Amino acid sequence: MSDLTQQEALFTYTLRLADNALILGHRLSEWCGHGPFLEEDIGVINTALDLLGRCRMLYSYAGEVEGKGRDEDDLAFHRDEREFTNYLLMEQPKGDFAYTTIRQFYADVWNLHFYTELCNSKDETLAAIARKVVKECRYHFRHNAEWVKRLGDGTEESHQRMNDAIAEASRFVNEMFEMDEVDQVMVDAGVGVDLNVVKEKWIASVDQVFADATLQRPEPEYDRSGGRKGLHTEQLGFLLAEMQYVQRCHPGLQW
Amino acid sequence: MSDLTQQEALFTYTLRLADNALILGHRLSEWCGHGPFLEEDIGVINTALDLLGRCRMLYSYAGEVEGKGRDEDDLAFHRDEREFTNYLLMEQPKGDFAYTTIRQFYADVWNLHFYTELCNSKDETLAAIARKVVKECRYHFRHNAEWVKRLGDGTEESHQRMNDAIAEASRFVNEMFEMDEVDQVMVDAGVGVDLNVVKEKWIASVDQVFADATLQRPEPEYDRSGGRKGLHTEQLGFLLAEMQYVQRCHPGLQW
Amino acid sequence: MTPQDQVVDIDALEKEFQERIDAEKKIEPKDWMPEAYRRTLIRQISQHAHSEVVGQLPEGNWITRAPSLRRKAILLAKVQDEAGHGLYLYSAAETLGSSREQMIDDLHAGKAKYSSIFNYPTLSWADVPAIGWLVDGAAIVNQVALCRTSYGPYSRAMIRVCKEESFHARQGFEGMLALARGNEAQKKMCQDAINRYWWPALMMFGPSDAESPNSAQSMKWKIKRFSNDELRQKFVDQTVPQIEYLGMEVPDPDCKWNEERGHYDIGEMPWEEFFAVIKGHGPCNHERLQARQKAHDEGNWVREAALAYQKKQADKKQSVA
Amino acid sequence: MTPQDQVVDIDALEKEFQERIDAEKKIEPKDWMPEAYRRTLIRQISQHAHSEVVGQLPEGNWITRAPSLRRKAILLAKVQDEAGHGLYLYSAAETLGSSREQMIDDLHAGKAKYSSIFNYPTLSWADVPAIGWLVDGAAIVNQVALCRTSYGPYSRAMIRVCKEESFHARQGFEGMLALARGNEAQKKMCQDAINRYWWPALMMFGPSDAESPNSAQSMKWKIKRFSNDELRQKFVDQTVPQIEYLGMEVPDPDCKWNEERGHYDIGEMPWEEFFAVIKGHGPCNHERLQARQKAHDEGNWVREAALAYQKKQADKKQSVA
Repeated sequence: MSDLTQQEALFTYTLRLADNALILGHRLSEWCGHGPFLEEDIGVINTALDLLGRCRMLYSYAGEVEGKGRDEDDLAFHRDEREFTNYLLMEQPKGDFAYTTIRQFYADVWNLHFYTELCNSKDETLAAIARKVVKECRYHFRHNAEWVKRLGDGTEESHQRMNDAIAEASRFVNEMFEMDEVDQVMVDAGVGVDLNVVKEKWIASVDQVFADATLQRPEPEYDRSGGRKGLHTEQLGFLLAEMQYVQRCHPGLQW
Repeated sequence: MSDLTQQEALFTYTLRLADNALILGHRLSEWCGHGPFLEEDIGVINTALDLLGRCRMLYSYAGEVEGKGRDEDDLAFHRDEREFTNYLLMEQPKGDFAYTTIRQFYADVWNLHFYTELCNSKDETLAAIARKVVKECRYHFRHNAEWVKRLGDGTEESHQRMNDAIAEASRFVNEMFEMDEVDQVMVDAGVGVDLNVVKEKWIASVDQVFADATLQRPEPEYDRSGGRKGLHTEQLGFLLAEMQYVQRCHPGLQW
Repeated sequence: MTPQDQVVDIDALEKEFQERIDAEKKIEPKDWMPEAYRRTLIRQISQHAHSEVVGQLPEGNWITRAPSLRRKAILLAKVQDEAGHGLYLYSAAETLGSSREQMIDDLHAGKAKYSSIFNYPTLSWADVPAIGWLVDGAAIVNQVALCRTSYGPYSRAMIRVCKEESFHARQGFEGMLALARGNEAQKKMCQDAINRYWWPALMMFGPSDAESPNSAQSMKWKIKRFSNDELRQKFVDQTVPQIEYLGMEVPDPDCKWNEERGHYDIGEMPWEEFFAVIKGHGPCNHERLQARQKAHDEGNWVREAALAYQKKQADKKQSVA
Repeated sequence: MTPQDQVVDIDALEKEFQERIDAEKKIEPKDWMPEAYRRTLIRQISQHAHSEVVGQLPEGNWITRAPSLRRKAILLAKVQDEAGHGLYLYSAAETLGSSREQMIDDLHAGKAKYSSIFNYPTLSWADVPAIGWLVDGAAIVNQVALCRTSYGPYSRAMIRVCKEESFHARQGFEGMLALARGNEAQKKMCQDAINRYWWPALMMFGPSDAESPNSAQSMKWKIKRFSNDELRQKFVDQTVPQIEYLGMEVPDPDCKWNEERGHYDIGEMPWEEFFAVIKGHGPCNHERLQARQKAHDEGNWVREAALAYQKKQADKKQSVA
């Protein structure tokens, strides 16, 4: 028997999804105005906007579930590094465009399969959010799969950069499929998603796109993990310092 | 007649010196653990420590002059971008080791001549601080002048990098010799330093070292300025977000 | 055809061209047009496109630091719109025979200009709504006039741009209002942003009519439809009451309502600064071009890869066919 | 000299060598020493040097974010000391015929190890004083023993290092005390740092004696003077009361005073994690080596320039002479 109440589990479950969207969107938004060309500047912002919209819905719902009166901004700007629960992959620096592409693709595939499953959640709100989100996910997946192919099967340089990016990102992959108590409680309640299912589909989708892209998915030599327990890489602290600075300087105001 | 009281002028005068030391020291400290070799890691930290010590003396004194009970940490961590008065050169990103060397050298030469003059200040505290500081300045100047020569007259690559660094830094030079009302009030009171004197000596010292280093000091095509009015480059905001984050999250505590 | 014939032909064409313009008919890409008209338009449209692209940078500087998720979303969407404007303005310029690559190279080489306003740094959050309100506001005043410009593709681009810019300006004002109704720190931030962006915004309309040499021909061609000073006055007249509504001060002691003229008078503009910024000596000229150049250079391999892939795909299709 | 003579000679030398060691006399660089002794020492000293250098990174991570100027100065000075320790440990290893360049290459190639503790990330300010107190504290327990190690230069380096490390440990404890006496957020930060650094600090003493194969020879050579478990016990015994003094909890429910043994008992250590980190699979192994490699690579041109300049200067002197 778990000590977690269903309410606590639902709060944490929703918060984690929100954190992933916020932090990934933040890293993506760092490209804004600095992309390789104008169309992709727009494309990147588009995805960043979707992620931002997603985290706002999820934070609002998490705050509601928690019932302590915290709103989206309280949850985004007034929690510290040890309280953030995003996967480590999301917080890594944007790197070059190859790294951004691979990271985003990995996340897109995860999101696509995860939110597809979540559409069946017994939690009406999560299911409704998932139904909205899954449409974006399909678009993001298609958009980024094209980029993976272009860069993987483009020039020698782009192929090499993609391989380097894959090598750099792969140790963060398996964390995305770890099931813990929160997941289990949510799965048992018919609210959450079995990440083993997501993993199988993730591997199949990635391998399919990688085949077209002349890329290989490595089995990582070892895995990094801990994001869900707030055990982050040293990157997150700097991200939060920047992201939260204005709010922290002027707490409790309307903007 | 100036509207500035002597006390206000002295506060601002001291604060500016402190801000320069803090921000330059901050940029230098970013090298800590990442320098080109161990001896210079130690060398860089050494200068950063001197600058930090210097800003602490100056902030404490500024707080005392102001008389509103602000201590060194209030002044360092609880003022925003528009209130910081450092020269723009100090806040520029550290760049490569050539840029760091040139920036530091420019600042060292300024500091050497400025604090030499300030030893004669009629303000006892400033004069005492200056007498302590000027010893460090002599050491920093010698240390960095050697680096300017090594890199300027080293390899083709190092020479090129030094030239690039000089080109990049030169538009921030003349700001360091601008005299405004505060300077004038302080000079008139026998407290402050005539920056025209510092400028002459600065040019002579830089030209001498540059001659040995096979480098040329360009007359900048145009000058950037505004730091003293809090009109900074966009770099400072990010620096402050990082530097002040913990204090801003937890204001008013002992550490 | 002898040179004499050519001259005659061109005179006729120019006459016909001017008649179309006088009749408020649009010139379209395939229509004949004088070379100077084409060149002037390419310069003006590409300059406008560059302004949108470089204009992403000052506001973009605050995306990662926006103080609330809502403001972050508004800001991101706005910067995205700017990129979009850049895109269709480049396309409009391309209909005149210029290439985007060439225009971008000219920008990076310092040959092409962009709006000087983007050479000012954004130093606090308040600069973001201030830019939305003042800079987009000033742009609209310019661009509303350009919606009726004689060149079809430009005119249509402007209509679309204007709609979005109005939205930005309203959002900017709403953001300023939130600050103006906030605490002391927010009010101070708000006033400070107005102080710093007021004159640069007024200078967006260009030099005073007396010093604006190219205007007459542009007016005749209906590339330009109002004089710099007329547009500036329009902007001042609409903006001063807004500043008052915010409870903020116009940073110009000489700015007052002139009953007789039915307009606000303003003080002497800091022209020296204006020309310095134009010449590339503004606070951020160096940084803005550096940022764009860096993005472009670091994007080289990406663009090359995309082209290589496209070619491979095309080759594959061909070999199948 | 026949091979037979050599064997006899080496036997004699080894005997004499061991007698010197047994008599607590120091071995100096020019003394004869067994090749295995030399290799073991080079490995141990360079590993120690690397630990100081890599050890700059986790704490260095907070220099730009230290919460007060005083703490920033203490931290900077501490990290500087670590660089200094690295420097004289590399020098001590060089007296054994190794070169700093070779040692650094081995580090970057993953051939040489450094203390696993530096493969944990610093996630809050509290980690800084926690490292000073726990990590330097554990290091001292190790190093105090090494002050009497048989190799002269290493012993003398250790004496100097120990003095500075004690100072760091005291400052670290004082930093923890400030947090422990602070507000709720600070207390939480303090406990969290203890929770995360407790086991890694205990694991700094290496595997348990049963699993420590090289120890016997090292003990005989007096390179090592106490067993891993003895040293670990010493650290636990001195640290648990300090944790209690802070009003914090030892993150080990099995940790209690054993009246009979006169020592604290501890629970089962997370050895699996320990060996994973040793194998390079700790949280930050990748990042630490990457950071060092990057610093080294980006410093190439600087080191080259310094050498070129030095050579030019020497040539000048020569041509004058």
